[in-house]
Amino acid sequence: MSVAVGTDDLTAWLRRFAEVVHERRDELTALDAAIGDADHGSNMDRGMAAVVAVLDDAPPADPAGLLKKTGATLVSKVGGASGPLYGTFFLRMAGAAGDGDLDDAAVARAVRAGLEGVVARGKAEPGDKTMVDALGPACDALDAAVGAGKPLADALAAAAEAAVQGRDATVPMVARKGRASYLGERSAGHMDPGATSVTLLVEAAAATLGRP
Amino acid sequence: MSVAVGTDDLTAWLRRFAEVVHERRDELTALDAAIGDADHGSNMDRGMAAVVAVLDDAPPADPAGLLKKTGATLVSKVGGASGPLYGTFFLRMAGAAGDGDLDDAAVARAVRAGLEGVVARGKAEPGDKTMVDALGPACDALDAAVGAGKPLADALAAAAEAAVQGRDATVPMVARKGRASYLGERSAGHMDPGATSVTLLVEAAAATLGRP
Amino acid sequence: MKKLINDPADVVSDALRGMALAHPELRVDHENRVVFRGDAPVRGKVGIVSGGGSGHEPMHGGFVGRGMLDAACAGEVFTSPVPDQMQAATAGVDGGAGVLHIVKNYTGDIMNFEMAAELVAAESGIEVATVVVDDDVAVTDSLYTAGRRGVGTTVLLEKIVGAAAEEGRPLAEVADLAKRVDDAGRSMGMALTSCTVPAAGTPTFELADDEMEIGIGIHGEPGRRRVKVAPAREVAEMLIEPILSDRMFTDGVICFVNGMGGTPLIELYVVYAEVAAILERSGIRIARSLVGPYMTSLEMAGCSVTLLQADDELLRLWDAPVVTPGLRWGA
Amino acid sequence: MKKLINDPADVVSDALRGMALAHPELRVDHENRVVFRGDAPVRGKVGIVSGGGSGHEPMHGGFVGRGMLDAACAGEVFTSPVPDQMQAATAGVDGGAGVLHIVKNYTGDIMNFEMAAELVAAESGIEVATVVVDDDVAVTDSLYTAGRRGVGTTVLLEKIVGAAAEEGRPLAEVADLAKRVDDAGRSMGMALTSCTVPAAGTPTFELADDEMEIGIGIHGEPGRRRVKVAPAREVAEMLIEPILSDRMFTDGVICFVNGMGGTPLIELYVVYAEVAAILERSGIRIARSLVGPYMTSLEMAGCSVTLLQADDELLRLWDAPVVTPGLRWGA
Ligand SMILES: Nc1ncnc2c1ncn2[C@@H]1O[C@H](COP(=O)(O)OP(=O)(O)O)[C@@H](O)[C@H]1O
Ligand SMILES: Nc1ncnc2c1ncn2[C@@H]1O[C@H](COP(=O)(O)OP(=O)(O)O)[C@@H](O)[C@H]1O
Ligand SMILES: [Mg+2]
Ligand SMILES: [Mg+2]
Ligand SMILES: [Mg+2]
Ligand SMILES: [Mg+2]
Repeated sequence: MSVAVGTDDLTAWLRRFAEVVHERRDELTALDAAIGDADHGSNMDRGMAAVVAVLDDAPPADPAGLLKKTGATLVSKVGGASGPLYGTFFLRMAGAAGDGDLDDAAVARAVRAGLEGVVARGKAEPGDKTMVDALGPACDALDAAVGAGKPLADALAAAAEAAVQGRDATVPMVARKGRASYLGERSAGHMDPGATSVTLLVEAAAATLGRP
Repeated sequence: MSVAVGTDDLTAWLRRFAEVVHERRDELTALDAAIGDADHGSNMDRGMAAVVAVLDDAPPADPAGLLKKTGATLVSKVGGASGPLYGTFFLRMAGAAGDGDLDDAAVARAVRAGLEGVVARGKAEPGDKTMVDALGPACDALDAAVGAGKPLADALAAAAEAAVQGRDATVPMVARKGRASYLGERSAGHMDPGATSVTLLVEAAAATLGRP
Repeated sequence: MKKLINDPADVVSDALRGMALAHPELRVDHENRVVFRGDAPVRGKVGIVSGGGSGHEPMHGGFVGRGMLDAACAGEVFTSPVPDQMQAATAGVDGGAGVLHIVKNYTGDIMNFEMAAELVAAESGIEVATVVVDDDVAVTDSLYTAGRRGVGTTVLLEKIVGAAAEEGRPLAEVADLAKRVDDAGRSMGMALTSCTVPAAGTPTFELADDEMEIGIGIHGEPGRRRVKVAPAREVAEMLIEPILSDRMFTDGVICFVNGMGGTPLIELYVVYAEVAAILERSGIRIARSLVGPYMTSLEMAGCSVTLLQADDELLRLWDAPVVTPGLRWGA
Repeated sequence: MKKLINDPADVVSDALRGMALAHPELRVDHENRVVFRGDAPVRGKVGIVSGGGSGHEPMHGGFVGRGMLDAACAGEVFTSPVPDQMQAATAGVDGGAGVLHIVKNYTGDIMNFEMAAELVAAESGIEVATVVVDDDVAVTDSLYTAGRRGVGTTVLLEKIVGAAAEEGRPLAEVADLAKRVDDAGRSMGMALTSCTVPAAGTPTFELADDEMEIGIGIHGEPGRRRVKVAPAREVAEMLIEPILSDRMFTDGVICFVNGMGGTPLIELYVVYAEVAAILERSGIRIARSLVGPYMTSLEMAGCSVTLLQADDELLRLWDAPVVTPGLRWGA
């Protein structure tokens, strides 16, 4: 029995993600300081604050519109690597969302499209120590669970679990994409900031979507 | 009974001063850091090292020539406030030294001429928190003791004693000349670097001149 | 954090206000954070657009003006600008001859400029070419990574390519020249201290009093290795050696000693003297030089060295008049 | 101490070597540590000589060239040069029309330039005039003290007076103009950090992480008071207020925001925006501006603000061509 995901659900998800990003902003920035340029927390916080402003002031009425506006806002407000990547994620989700509310399979399809957008844009492969290392496993887990007929809430919980594992697996990796790659071997031993923030995104989904 | 001061004596004095300045270079610089620009120790050390090089390589044969060369070397090598002031001190001593060795009265006259040169060049008055506050009292004590017929060694000891007191008296003063004057009231509570180095000069004289 | 700023969130817009006031010959679009030549678009001239994160001043806004850039997009500190900015810049400088985007090789810059170019292509008829600058020999060049960072060569490239555009050359030629300059330039940098990103509030990395980072970029990112501090003579060796190992340099180079923001000019001249001595020993003649803080990393103390293999054409373009806040000569 | 230098004792000569190599259009007398215009002496032109301690780069050596200084004498770091240097400089720039000495009001500089002038008078027929710059409102002006320090106005004065000399004006006029510029200029500075004199090896003063010094000079000397760090907006107020209380400024000033060496340009623009806002509120129009690290105090972080009351003549001279490593326009 599938619970349809509508604008209110997506709004709750995005607000929740914005809150968590704001709370953990310094932590994300500190992770980026270790192997990057110390701005991932402020980048994501600035972007999600802008998304929340849209939700407050002029929320699009349908899921696809909401996802599209979210993506466009992130592209316009974040910059850096995370802006185009997160922006593309939501824009591609929007493109795959179709009209009206999303059933479980549609959610999984949209997330998969988002991931493909991130990969197309950033050309990262698994193991490159990027957000793909958390988002990829999350997406696989979501597909598997939804395909097995699990309720969306459970499927997203599995996805969040997979994201956490994928994020943790970035620690020993030597970065091959993004700013951390300039460090070479010195990038090993640190958790990737983008994998960390994207895990927060999946966890926020698990906490807000698919609950009747 | 007056012991004549000759080139060897003056050489010993200058070498001794150079040694002490080198040893206490950091201390002089630290005093200057508190109320000036942290270079008095290196200025004096650079200058006296150049004087010692002259003494090593091409020492003038007579006292007046030696004093003149010392003054000219300091003027050419030190810069800042201390270069012209110390340089003028020795140049004026040279001018007052006459020909040949100096008897006690001639020593006192030469030092007085040196002091007057410093005052003419720097226009500092007693109480302005400068080297004059140590050199002035030293000169007065020297004159008095020599006038009273004391042996030069004792007279210079008295001069050194007066220099120490004059130097210590600069601590509470508010600077009215030199770089420390820019600090206004904040200059009080610190010993003047130039008064400190000039005290070392007088002490070096007491340790080297007038000893048979 | 000790900085002459107001709210850390306003640093970029406050600085752009200051730039606009100090340089009335430029036009600043505060909404899009784009610095334009006052007379942009110049009809018939290829428009040169650059941009990147802020915190590298005078780069890029300070290089806008006759003979160099037509527009520069200012991102947040150390964060690539967003596609809207490049779109606005591109539209604002197009004089009918197309626009060259100068992009430093950072994932963020690449992707944002790429999206902007896609948008421009979709929404206007403006022809856009792109050059990616990737000259940092501290970073291993590999197909399987993000490749080399764009650093010091960017400044030289913007000057040279700007001069070519000013001569009225067509976009394809200007773009080819840009690639040629990128190919001819190599850089290597080091830091004595970290910098502090205003929004972060604490130094990006910590360095002991007797340590320095070799192989840093311009974003406060840690370098390739940490070593004991050494005299300028040895630092110059550490920077030049990997440059000379990476590319053949022959007679006549442009030698650029760049300050990272917190290092005063007196030290940059000391480094330049050592660099020049090494090049002299290596039989490489310096045809032109540039010494100063042109591509900074906030208040980081340190320097970088860039060598650009020149030829008569590049030198002629280097010497051509340039009138910008950051580089100015010949007019 | 972290600096890009070799032996601290060699900083000045090493930097002069670098300058000479980077600026072949200048002639550096390494023995006397004098930077000359390549074409000095210029026949019939008043020679303009300045100088002072090193550690303030680009001042003064970086201001040598057409339209500004004919020669600059470099002392040890923060130590006035010695009379021999000014003598050599004076002899080297005399084109028969006499020489102006530009001296900042520090006891050491005053005395050394004075001795040099005495020696020149005694040993040659060169006519020498002297202007003393004393524009620092942080210091109380009194007959019974050493008076005010010479700071930011020096840069503006050297530019303006250099332009007048370039026009072929006679020594007396050039000297009068110099005094007029000094009268018209006022400055005030602040520091976020101390600097470290290379030969001393430790910071001249210590400042807590939340403190700044207001009313500093350019030699790392402590300022007039220590206060809590504040936003750029308030810092600008603290610097401008004493300037405006000290002199009437009316329509049309040259506004100079100077960096102390360790403060990057992005922050100087932030300060400039605030300074400009205050002047706007005070009804004082900025006719020209200069923003950058032109008179530094080694690697000190901080800034100073200088206002110079301009008029048509001063503006014309300010705008006149200048070709030096540090300031360059119009040619
Ligand atoms: N090519 C890429 N593909 C996927 N993710 C990437 C790529 N490059 C960087 N990232 C992600 O972006 C994160 C950094 O984002 P952020 O700090 O906001 O941007 P920037 O690196 O431009 O400063 C990295 O931790 C990484 O997860
Ligand atoms: N006008 C003056 N008359 C006498 N002594 C002075 C005068 N000005 C400065 N001094 C002395 O010079 C000392 C500083 O010398 P130094 O640090 O070498 O030069 P500078 O002040 O140029 O850095 C002061 O401590 C003071 O004793
Ligand atoms: Mg980052
Ligand atoms: Mg001193
Ligand atoms: Mg970034
Ligand atoms: Mg000094």
